[in-house]
Order: sequence, then C-alpha cells, then structure tokens
Amino acid sequence: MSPVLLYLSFLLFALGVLVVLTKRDAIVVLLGIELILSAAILNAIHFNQQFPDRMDGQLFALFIIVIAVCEAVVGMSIIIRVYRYYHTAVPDQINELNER
Amino acid sequence: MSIALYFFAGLSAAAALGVLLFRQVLYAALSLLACLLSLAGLYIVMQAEYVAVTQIIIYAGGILVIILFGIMITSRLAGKPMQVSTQYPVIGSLLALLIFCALVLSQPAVTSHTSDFSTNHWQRAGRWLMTEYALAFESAGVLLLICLIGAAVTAIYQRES
Amino acid sequence: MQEAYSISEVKGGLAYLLPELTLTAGILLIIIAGIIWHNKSRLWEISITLFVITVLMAGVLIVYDWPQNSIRLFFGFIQQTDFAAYFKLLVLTGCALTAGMSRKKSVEHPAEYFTLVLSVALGSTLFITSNHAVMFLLSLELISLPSYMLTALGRGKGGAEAGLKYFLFGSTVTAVMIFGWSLLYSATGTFDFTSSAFIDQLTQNAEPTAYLASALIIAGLLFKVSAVPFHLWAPDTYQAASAAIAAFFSTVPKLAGLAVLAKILLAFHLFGQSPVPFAAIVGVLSMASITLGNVGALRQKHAKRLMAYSSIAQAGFLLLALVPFDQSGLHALQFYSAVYLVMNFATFYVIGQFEHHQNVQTVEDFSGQAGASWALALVITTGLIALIGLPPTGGFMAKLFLFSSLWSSTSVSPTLRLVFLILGLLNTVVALFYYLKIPYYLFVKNRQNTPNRLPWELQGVLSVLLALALLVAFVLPGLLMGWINKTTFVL
Amino acid sequence: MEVNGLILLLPLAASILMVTFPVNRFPFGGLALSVTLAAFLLTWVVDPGSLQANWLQSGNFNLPLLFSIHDLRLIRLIIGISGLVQFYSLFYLSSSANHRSYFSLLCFFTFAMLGLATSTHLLVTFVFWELVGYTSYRLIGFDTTTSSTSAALKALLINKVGDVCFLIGILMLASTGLLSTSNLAPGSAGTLPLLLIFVGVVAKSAQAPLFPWLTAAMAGPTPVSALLHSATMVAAGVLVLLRLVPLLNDTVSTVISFTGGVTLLLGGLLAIFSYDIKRILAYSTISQLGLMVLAIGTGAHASGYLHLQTHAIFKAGLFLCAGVFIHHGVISGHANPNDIRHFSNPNGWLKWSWVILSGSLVGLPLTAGFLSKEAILHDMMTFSASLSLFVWASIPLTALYVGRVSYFLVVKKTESSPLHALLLPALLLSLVSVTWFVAAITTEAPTGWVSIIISQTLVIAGLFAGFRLARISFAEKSWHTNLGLDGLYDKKMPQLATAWGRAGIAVDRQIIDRLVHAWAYITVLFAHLTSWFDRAIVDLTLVGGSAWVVRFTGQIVRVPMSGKVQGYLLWALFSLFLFLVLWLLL
Repeated sequence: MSPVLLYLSFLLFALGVLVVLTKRDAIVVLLGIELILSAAILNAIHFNQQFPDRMDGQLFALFIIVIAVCEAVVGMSIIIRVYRYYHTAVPDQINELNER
Repeated sequence: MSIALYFFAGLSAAAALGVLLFRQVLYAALSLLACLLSLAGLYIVMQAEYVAVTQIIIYAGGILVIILFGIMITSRLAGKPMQVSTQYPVIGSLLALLIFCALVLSQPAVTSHTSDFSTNHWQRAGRWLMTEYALAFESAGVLLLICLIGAAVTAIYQRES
Repeated sequence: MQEAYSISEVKGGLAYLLPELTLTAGILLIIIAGIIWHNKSRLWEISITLFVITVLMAGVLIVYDWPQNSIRLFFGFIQQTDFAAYFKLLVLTGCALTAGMSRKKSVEHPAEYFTLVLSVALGSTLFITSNHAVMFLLSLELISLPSYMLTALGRGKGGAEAGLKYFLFGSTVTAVMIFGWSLLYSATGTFDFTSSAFIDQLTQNAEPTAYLASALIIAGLLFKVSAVPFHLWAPDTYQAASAAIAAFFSTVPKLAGLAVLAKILLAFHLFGQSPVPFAAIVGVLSMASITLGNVGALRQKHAKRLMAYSSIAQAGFLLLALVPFDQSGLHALQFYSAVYLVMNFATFYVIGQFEHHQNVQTVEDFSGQAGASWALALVITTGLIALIGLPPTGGFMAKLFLFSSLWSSTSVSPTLRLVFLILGLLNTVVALFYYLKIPYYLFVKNRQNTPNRLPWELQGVLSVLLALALLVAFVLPGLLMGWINKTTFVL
Repeated sequence: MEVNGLILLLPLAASILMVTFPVNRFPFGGLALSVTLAAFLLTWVVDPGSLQANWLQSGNFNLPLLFSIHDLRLIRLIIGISGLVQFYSLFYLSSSANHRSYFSLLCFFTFAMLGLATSTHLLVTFVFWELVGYTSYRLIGFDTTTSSTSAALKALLINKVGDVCFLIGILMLASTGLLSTSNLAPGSAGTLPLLLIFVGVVAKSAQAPLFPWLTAAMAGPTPVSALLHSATMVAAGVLVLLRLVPLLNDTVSTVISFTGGVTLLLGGLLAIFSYDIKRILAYSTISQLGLMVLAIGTGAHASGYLHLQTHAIFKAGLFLCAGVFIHHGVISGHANPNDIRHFSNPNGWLKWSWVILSGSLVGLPLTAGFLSKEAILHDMMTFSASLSLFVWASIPLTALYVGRVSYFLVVKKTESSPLHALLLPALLLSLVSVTWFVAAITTEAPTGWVSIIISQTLVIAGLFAGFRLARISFAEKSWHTNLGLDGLYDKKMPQLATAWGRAGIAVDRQIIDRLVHAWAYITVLFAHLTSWFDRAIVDLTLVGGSAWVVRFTGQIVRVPMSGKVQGYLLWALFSLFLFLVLWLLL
C-alpha cells in the first residue's frame, strides 16, 4: 500500500478547505465541502484495507455519502432561498446581520 | 493494478485542483464531477465496489444534478453566467498548506494488508446493513425524509412580511 | 445461526427505543397532517397538538423506562444509560417549551416547522445515546440540517441570510469532523468509541494522528455547543431567528452536544492515561468562551444578539463542569444544564412576548416597559439574575456546585484550578453589566412611559412557572440534586 | 427555638407581602413599622441559642443552615435602628415616591442583615452578604437620578470585586472544612484564603483603597444612608472579620491592622475638608470602620465589637440629625441643602441631639462612645503600643472635624419651631447613647486613667481647634488648586496656630506653633495626596481603565464579527490549527 492514497486524501482535504475559505460564491463553497467529505470517504475505504475481516470503513463511507447528499440538498435549497431575496450567492454581499 | 491506482489518483487530484482554479462556477461543478468519478474508479481498485457504485449513482449523479440545477436557476435569476472571485488568497492558501503539512507530518502508519473483499462482497455489505447497521440505516431513512420535506419548503418563495 | 442472533438483537433493541419511535411516529403524523389540511390556522392547531402529545409521550416513556443500568443496544451503536436518559428528558422539556413559545403569526408553514423541530428532538435523543461514529454523525445531521432550515425559514431576508451563514459554517465544521473520524478509524480500527478495543488501541499506539483526529472531532462538538472558537455563527443566527427558535437553539442542541462531549472526552481521556492534557485544554476553551462571550455581550444593543453572546458564555460555564473529569463534575454539569434550560427559557419567554406585542428589538426598546407587565418584568429579572449566578436563584446553586466540584477535583494542577476559579468568578462580575442592562431599562429608564399592558396568555403563565422553578432550585436544590446523585456515568 | 426563626422570617414575610400586595395605595410604611416593632419585641422572648436546618445534603456536598442568636444586643440594635429609620422615612419620603418598593426593600434589608449577623456557616453568611449587597444597590439607586444610579453602579462594582475574592476565600476554606464557626482552630487555615476574605471585608466595610463607593453612595436618600452606609451594612464586613478572629495568623493580622490604621487616618483627614454634611459623615464612617478593623487586627476584638455597636447608634443618629437639617434646607429652598454653611437650625432639641451624638463620636464621657473608644485605646495599649499610635493620632483628628462641623450646626442661633416627628429617632438614639453609658459605666468601665486623661485632653483640644478651623473658609475644593493651597499657607495657617494656642494648652507656645504648622502642612499634603489618589488611581485607573479595556477587547472581538461567514470560518479554522500545533507540541 503506497502512501499515495493518504496524500491524495490530505490534498483533497486541504483543497476543500482552501475552496471553502477563498471562493466568493456559496455554491462553490458547497463544492469545497464535498471535496472535504470525499477526502473522508477515501480515507475510510483506504483504512478499511487494514482490517479485512470487518467492513466498517466501507459502510461508514456509504453513510457519509448519504450525509453529503442531504447536506447538498439542504444547502441548495437555502442558497435558492437566499437568491430570491438577494439575487446573489456571494456570502459577503449577503451581510445585513453583523456587529454594526 | 498499481497503474490504475496512480492514474485515478492523479486524475482526481487534477480535477480537485480544477474546482479550485476554474473561475466559472459551472466548470468548477463539472470538475468536481470528474473528481468524484475518478474517486469511484479508485474505490473499485480498492475492492469497494458497493461504495463505488453508490458514489457514481447517488453522489456524482444525484448531487451534481442538484448543484447544476441550482446553478441554472440562480444564473437564470442573475441573467449571466456565473463567475466566481476569490478572497483571502494569501492567508487562505497559507492555512491550507499548513494544515496539509500538519496532516502529512502526523501521518498514520498504514500497515499493509493484502485484503480480499472479493468473495461475496455485495452479499456481505447487504447483510451488514440489515444487521449491525440496521439502526443507522433506518436513521438515514428518516434523515433523508426530513431533508426532502425541509428542502422543499425552504426553497419556496415567501413574501417579505 | 449468527444471523438469527443478529436479527433478534435488532428486534430486542427496538423495545428500548420506544421514545425515539414515538418521536418518529409523531414526525410522520405531522407530515401526513400537513398533506391533508391546507387551512393554515387549522393545520397550526393540529400540528402543535400532535407535537406536544408526541413530546410528552416520549418524555413519559423515558421516565417510565428509566434505565436502571447501562444497556448496549444494536451491536453497541447506542447505549441507554440514566445519564443519557436525564439529558434526553431535558432536551424534550426544551422542545415542549419551544412549542409553548411558538407563535402562529411568525410561522409560515406549521406542519414543516413542527416536523423540523421534532426531528431535532429525535436527533438529539439518538445523539445523546450514540456510541458509534456512524450513529453519531447521522444523529448529528438530524440535529443540524433541520436547524439550518429552521433558521432559513425565519422571517424574510434576515432568516435566509442567517440560514446560509449557519449552513456554510456548520457543514464545513461537520465535514472537518467527519474527516477527523476517518483519521481516527485508521488509528483504532473501530468506530465504536466506547468499546474497549477503541480505548486499548488509543492507549497502546499513541500516534499524533489520533490526537489530531480527536481535535477535529471535538471541534465539531464545540460548534454544536457554540463554544469558542466555533461560536461565531450564534449571534447572527439568534438575531434573525424568532425568539422561540433562538431559545430552542440555545438549549436543545447545546445540551445534547454537551452530553456527547462529556462522553467523548472521557473516552479520549483514556481514564487519565492520555498524554494530552484534556482537562487543561477544556479549561482553557471554557475560559475563552466565558470571556469572549461576556466581552462580546457588553457592547450588544440587540436583545437576542445579547442573549446569543450570553449563551456562548454559558457554554463556557457548562464546559467548565467537564474539567474535573469525575462524577461530581458531571453531577454539577447535570444540575447546571437543567437550571440553564429553565433560566434561558424564562428569559426568552419574556423577550418573545415583548417582541411580539410591543415590537421590542433592542435593549433600549425595553425602557419603561415594566409597566406593560410587572410580572413579566420580574420574571426576566429573575432569569437574568440566575444567568449571572446570584442568589436567590438556582443559577447561584448551579455555579456553586460547579465551582466546588472544580475546586475539589484533582484533574488539573492547583494553580490552574485557582486561575480558572478566579477568571470564572471575575467574569461573573463582567456579566453583571450586560445582564442587568435589560432590567435597568425596564425599571429605571423612562418611567413616565405608560406602555400598553400585555395581555395574559399561556406564555406568561409558563414563564412565571419557570421563574418560580428557579427560586425553588435555590431554596430546595436537594430535590434535583438528590435525583442527579442517583445517576452514574458509565462509558 | 421557633421564636428565633420567627424573628428572621417576619421581615422577610413582610417584604414579600408588600411586593405581592394587590393594592397600590396602602400604608406600606405602617405595615413595615409594625412588623419591625413586633420583631423588636420578640427579642425579649427568645432564649439565645442556635437554630439548625439542613438546606442541602447530597453526596459529599453539605450545606447546613446554621443560625445562632448569641448576642441579643446586636439583634436589637439592627432591628431597632431599622425601625427608627422606617419611622423616619415615613415623614422624610415624599408622597410621590414608590413607597411599596422602598419599604419592602427596607424590610428585606432587615432580614438580610439579621441573617448575616446570626448565620454561623460562612457559605450561608455569603448568601446573606450578597442579599445585603443587592438591597443596598437597589436602595442607593432608589432616586433614579443620574448621580444616584451611577453611585449604585459604583457601589455594586467595587463590592463585587470584594465578593469574588470573598467567595474564592470561602471555597478555599471549604477544602479545609473550616466554614462552620463551631470548628475553628487557630492557625489552621493558610494565609491566602484569609487575605481573600479580607478583601471582601475591605470592599464592604469601605476600607482603603476600596472606599470611594461609600461617599458616592450618599446620593441615596438620607435615611438609607443612616441605615445602610453608616450603622449596619458596612458593619457586615467587620462582623465577618470578627468571625475569623480565631483563624488569624501574624501576617494577616498585620495586613488587617495597617489597612485599618491607614483608613482610620485617611477618613479623618478627608472629613476635614468638606462642606457637604453627608460626605463628612461618610468619611467619618470610613474612619471609624478603620478603627474597628485596626482594633480587631491588633487583637482588641472585644472592644472593637463594642465600638461596632456604639458606632451604629451614634452614627445612625448623626445621619438622622443631618437629615433633619437637609430636610429643612430643602423646604426653605436652598440651592445646596447639604452644605453645612447654609444650615439653619429648626429646633433646639436637634442641637442637643447633635451634641450628644457627636460627643459620642469623639468619645466624650457620658456617652456610649466614650466606653468603646477608651476600651479600644486601653486594649491597644496593652496589645501593641506602636499600633496604638494610629489611634492616638486619630483622636484629635476626629475631634477636629467634629468641632468644625459642630460649629456650624450648634453655635448658630436657634429658631424655635414645634417638635417635629423627624426629630424623634435622633433624640431617642442620643438618649440610648447616654443610657448605655449610665448603665454600663459600672460594669464595663474602662481602666487606665492616664490614657483617659490624655485622650480627653486631646479631644477637647481638637474640638476647640475645630471651632477655630470652622471660621477659616476655604473655597470648596480650594485645596485641590494651587491658589487655594497658597491662601491656606499664607493667611490661614497663623490664624490656625493662634487658635490652637488660645485653646489653652499649657505647653510652650513656640513649639505648638511649629507643631501646628507642621501638622497642618502634613494634613494638607496628605489630603491632597489622597484626593489625587481618589481621582487618579481609583477613578481614572479603575473606572476609566476598565472602560478602556472593555472598549479595546470589544474591538478585538469585533474583527471576526464582520458578518462574513468565510471570515468566521477562517478565524475558526485558524484557531483550530493553532490548537493542533499546540496539541502536537505538547
């Protein structure tokens, strides 16, 4: 087993964080979150190879996919709702609630 | 086997970079699709066909459809193709880099097992889902139902009161 | 043979899941009601009735089936303990009180609204008992996703905005936490975080990965309890949400998260064998929460925003109860949680009523409003005094138990303990400033003002009862503490 | 035993009854007064003893409610003075004020103070301590003017600092099981917990440097000042200190003595330079509390306790007298009714009350103050002659300001008017003061004729000097400015010297002259310093500094609160990363 898969999952995680932090569009932030989740799924399947008699990691991955789907659905519905009010999905421009 | 692994790994890394680098939201989403599909290839290599199929059908298929649908609706409202700009480029990359380094430095010792899931893989997964993971399976059902109901009502336009 | 055994384990476990099943049935019934009735007013009445009946029934079932000893169910996915049952009861109380606070006017879709609240209740009860990462994450999502939608469904623009912020913040932190779980899996080979295999593995191979992963997981839970540094979503969300939902968010998910945090921290602590000084870390986080919450609250003008910062500070106090890592600390946590639930709802009930009838938004808007209802003004004063932690309220007793358990614990060095104690108490002084702002405006400012009198309604009666409960908790703390002392914490 | 509990519960019941009373117009004052009277009479029925109930007992946590009525005289004093103040308030308070909350607060205060005085478990004491503090906060801010509200806030804040230290001290003592007074053993507690508790005492009993709240608190109604800020509430700290006496070790005793001594002189000095009667009395209270603390610190706790009681009587009386003057001034429409220069005397009886009560303050014979002061002096001389210098210095100082004030109040012409009801409490208190002396002179007579003679000489000298000083009019606060200071040096000082000389002290005139020069110089310098301290350190550093800290930290917190959700995330993940790094390094 090469460490390639490990580095790949770390890379996906770091890229996901980067996308979440730097992209000024809620939809792209959502894509970033999916990247982080993909990293977790990859990890789970990868690590499952250490424990061949059980398949916890693979089933964990399966349920993470379910969670990712739910988050995407809820996220899109909220983004659409925001769009109706603000006509934008740039989180910075949706900024009526703050400390001032 | 090894070649397929490197191929899919490289492909998914490149596609993930694409999510970061594309300025058009649509391209970024399609790039994520490519990433997810190549990851599914990786899962097949790792003998997790069950997850790979789910990944292709639900994740890549379902989610991306929803997101693309969202992009269409919102760009129709905005009236032009969506471009995305960036913020905190320096501090964000620095933080991501540091996190990556921290992860690599604390790298877990993955012991090598030549595992063999091939025998009755599908059967095994199904049985696990129905016994040990029965409660989780049912909870996931409830979660999906709630999301469906909630998302439907959230996306409905509401008058400003 | 083995499969037959497995199936019977699933069937046997269902008998212990009656409260959760009741909640699920309630969710389905309300959804069906929403499909059948379209008249909003009618639907409101039916949904709230179904909701209250479901929650009460689930509560009765919990009390009726009070676990005498801890039972592991569904192959260790969940574990029924009396500690968990106590928190489940608190969570359901919070849900029932939220229903009492909700108003028809501010809810556009009653059936969906109550479905979502009920699913948070279901998620919380499952979350508190969960022992397995998959169950943990699914029930956490069952709390989080409806919370995002409830926020987004709040009034108009602000609601949508707060919902988006809450969602983006929350799901990122959750994703990070999921990544943490996957890392932890590599170190332990199991997702059952209370199993002996998990603890043995962590004790034997103490790898940096495991520490990193535990940090990521704790981060996700800190977000749920809105503790520093994952508190930033709270002010915006509370401000935009209705008073009922703000009160709901500040109690139900927080207490559920806290119960799980207690469990998970004890697992990571490895019975004191972990090289990571968890007690000190939790102590520092708690101090940071208390201080930042208080300092942030000092300059708030909006009443609900102020309460958001207050809830951040209170999260710090609740975390402080985890520092001792012993039974007395957990008992203090249980007592504080119950009192926190009551005092927070007492305060929010009054804020909600003033908001609804007098359109009170900012703290200044409260000026001279005491005349509108002296009883409610006294209730909110009692609630705020309890939040400060002064006698004669249960808040004082809660802080007393907390600090005395902290003082007599041995988990951290005496110097650090003293520092926590002094900082915690000094923060109580800071808290005086902003908590007393509302009574100050109510009673002192603009006394010539003769506002319209508030009508007496169910909300008023409930809030008076809550305030009385706070006084009783001071005079007779033994009532609750005696009960709490019977619970034992088992991993 | 049941009667003991009844005394405590009667005022509480009255207070709750008044708050929940359904009718708005009701003689609340009458109700309060009759309840207090009933409780007062009950004190003759009780038999001293302890009262115990278990409040909470769970696991290793035990909170017994321990009360013990061991000294009926103190109980009677608290109830009696409360009653008199309530009676006085009936006439003093304008009819438009909120009688309901005022009298219910007064009753509640009586309850809390009684609880404080009788509780024998420190944690229970703390609860009542907090209740007393809260009630005083409400009462100071009763007028709801800007000044009284800010005064209430100041009082609350400074007291909170003390309360926190007190609570920490209690919790530290709790680990050694020393909370109940029944099992106190000398030296068994460390130094730190006692010092922390003493900080609480310093705040509540207005010792240096935490005294400024007391003068600010004079913004409250005068009867409230009489009750809380002179006679009873500020004595709470001294009461707690008395309870710790068996635990004190040398270090703590020294700290206590010096704090008390410094406060004693500081209060006296500040009192000399004010024209505001309530301010003068407040400084005088601070000084007398310092005397009690000093006495307890040196070991003369019996006489310190005696002085606590006699002081309660005469200081309450003095405040009530001052209230009559102020009331008269308000009625006749003075712009500045608190200013002693504008006082006119409405009644001859008032003059005599004032004379007796202020005589008690300086410790003249025939008054109760004589007994306690001479007792302290005598005890101090036996325990620590060096520390008794503080007391010796304070005697002429006290006499000086008392003489100065009395000049304005007593020497003026008497206007005759019928005896006003407002006067009765003060008259009664002066009567008590004298009766006390007469009753106790045979049993509690101080010994040591030499010290009595010297102190009385000093008192008389001080009084006469005070009379002379009163003729010197320094512009209000002139001693802040250079100009006023210069005037004081150039013109007033020789006058002061001749006044002192003419008072008839048979010592070399030249020496006295120089002494007075030096004395006055030091006095002025010291007063200047303390006023600077009050302004620069307390006001600027404590009040202004805390405001600055609040503003500054608020801004730091605001940085991530821009409303940008990704900014929030950046902040959160960054701090998580910091944590990770620390985590991995550890």
